[in-house]
Amino acid sequence: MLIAATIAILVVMILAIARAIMGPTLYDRILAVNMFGTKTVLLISLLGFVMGRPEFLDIAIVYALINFISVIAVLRHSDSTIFKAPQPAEKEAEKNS
Amino acid sequence: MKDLLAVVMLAGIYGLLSASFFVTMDAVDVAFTEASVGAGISTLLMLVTITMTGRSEHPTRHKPVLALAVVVITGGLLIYGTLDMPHFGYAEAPVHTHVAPHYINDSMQEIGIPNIVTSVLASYRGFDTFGEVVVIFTAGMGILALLSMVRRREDSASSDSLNDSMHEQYLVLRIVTKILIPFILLFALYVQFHGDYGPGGGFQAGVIFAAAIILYAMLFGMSTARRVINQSYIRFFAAIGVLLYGCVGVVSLLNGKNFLDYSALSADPVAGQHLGILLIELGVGFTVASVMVIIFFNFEGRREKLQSQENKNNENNNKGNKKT
Amino acid sequence: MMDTLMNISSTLFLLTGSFLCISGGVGILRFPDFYTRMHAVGVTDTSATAMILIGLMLQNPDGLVVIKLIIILLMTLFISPTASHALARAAIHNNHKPVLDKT
Amino acid sequence: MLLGLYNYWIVVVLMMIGFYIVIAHGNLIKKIVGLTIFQTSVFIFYISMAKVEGGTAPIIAEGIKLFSNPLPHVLILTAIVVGIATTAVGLALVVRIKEAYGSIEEEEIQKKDNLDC
Repeated sequence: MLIAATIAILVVMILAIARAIMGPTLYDRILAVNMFGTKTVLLISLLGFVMGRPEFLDIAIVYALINFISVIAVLRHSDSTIFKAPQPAEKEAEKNS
Repeated sequence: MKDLLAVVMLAGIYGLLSASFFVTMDAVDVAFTEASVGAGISTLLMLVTITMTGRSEHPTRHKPVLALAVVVITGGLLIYGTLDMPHFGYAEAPVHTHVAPHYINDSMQEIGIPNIVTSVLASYRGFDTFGEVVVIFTAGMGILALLSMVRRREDSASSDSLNDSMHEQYLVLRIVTKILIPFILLFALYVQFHGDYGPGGGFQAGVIFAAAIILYAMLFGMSTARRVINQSYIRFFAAIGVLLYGCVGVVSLLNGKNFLDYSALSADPVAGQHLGILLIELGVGFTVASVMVIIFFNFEGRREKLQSQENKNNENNNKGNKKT
Repeated sequence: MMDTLMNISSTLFLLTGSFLCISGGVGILRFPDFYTRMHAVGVTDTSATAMILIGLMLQNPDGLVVIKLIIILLMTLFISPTASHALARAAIHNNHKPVLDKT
Repeated sequence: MLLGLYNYWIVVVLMMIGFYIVIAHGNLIKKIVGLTIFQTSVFIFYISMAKVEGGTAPIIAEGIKLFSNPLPHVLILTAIVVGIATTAVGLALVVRIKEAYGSIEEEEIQKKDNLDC
């Protein structure tokens, strides 16, 4: 059952990477990275159980923290001027969608 | 991809992925470090740099055929070189038969702590680690030389007003962060002192400690953070860490043993090892945490300065336009 | 008796968590614009994490491990909604318009 | 027979990607990203060498006999932290180059250098 859950999480991680590569806007990418981070936390806690040594959950705690910090960092810097003007690719994407 | 921000985001995902790879390869300590460093701090630094240098990449005109040829030839040679390597996971490979069995079998008697990685890092290979700490310290000094600048009163006044305007926008974030930060600091201390028994140690604890301070600085503004954490103290602590490490070595020299041989620190060799590892991990933690904070503060300070200059230029331009 | 009960409930929790994960993953790939994707991810991320972590807790009722899992759970419950909130807020703040009518 | 070497091939492919980015792209930030990919490929090389079939993490606990090799872990642990420090110095240099030249593209920087001479 643990392995089934691990495989499900791996599939979701691939989907998140697909969204992070496709974009089209900056916020989609941030969302994908955030989701990827929480899925990594789950993956690591599951892997500990699969490998039979679940003592190493500290790593998952660090992950949860670092993920939060990197999302905050991106948002904090999204205020600065260069992000206000959308890239040509994003403009097109907004028109199309 | 021409958008550098997307590049940085994907690099962050790459860091997360490589850390989960390290977990599956049994390298929990390495995964711990990569989690806090590769995914967190390096993404953050690249982001700050991009805000200063611009977001898009200009297309390059020269043809990459030559580069591709060089890369393919190198790769081919390397793959040819791997043909003689031992197979993946092979227990009798040369790597596993040199000093590793000694570390695995005897470290419990000689050092007395369960985490073999920590005992090798801090005791058997203590001199290497000392070198690494000096490298990190030097990098911190290099950043100071490259990016530090004198701050004037008016700058901090303008950033204060910016700070007030941000208050409304980040209200929820600020409250959650206020709740979280004490726990992050506590967790960093746990990692620092639990490194003998589980994954962790000075390097990881230092980075987590710095991450907490960076989180604070990002949400409450740089000027507030500067008031909380005095820059000169931080520089002092970076030096104290390296000195603490070196002093432990010198003390063991004075007691008639080799440099960094902690058995000399106490009558009982195992107790001496414990004390020595505790002290040098503390030194490593001090240095890493302060250097990370120094790096972040200098990058951010530079960015604020550039931004305020840009704002002034824009204002001047607007005034000029109105006059004409 | 107790063991089988724990096993079954843990399996149930893990399965629900995996299902929520996958539905979130399909959501992030298939939904038309940023805000709907954000909805799919924001809801499933937190609940799937809670489900899977509770399932793991039932797998190994050993003191320290359970405490660490509870810490991870609490942190996710704090962090994940906050991050979603901040993200949506930043998107609105920077004039990122949702797709209201797809014609 | 050769399939047991797949970990090295993955490392070589990653290394080639990083190397290609470093030499083919003109943008300095991309060069640094390429450098970190190259760096990580070396980390993966060491860590995958340390893995022993059936071994677990090198932290001594009761009832466990077979451990993976701790020595490469130590080397890579310190290398990661030193790597971030050097990356930070590289990024600081990029910032200064941007201030001095107004650009972070290799070609434009070279053009400006030639004009100065």
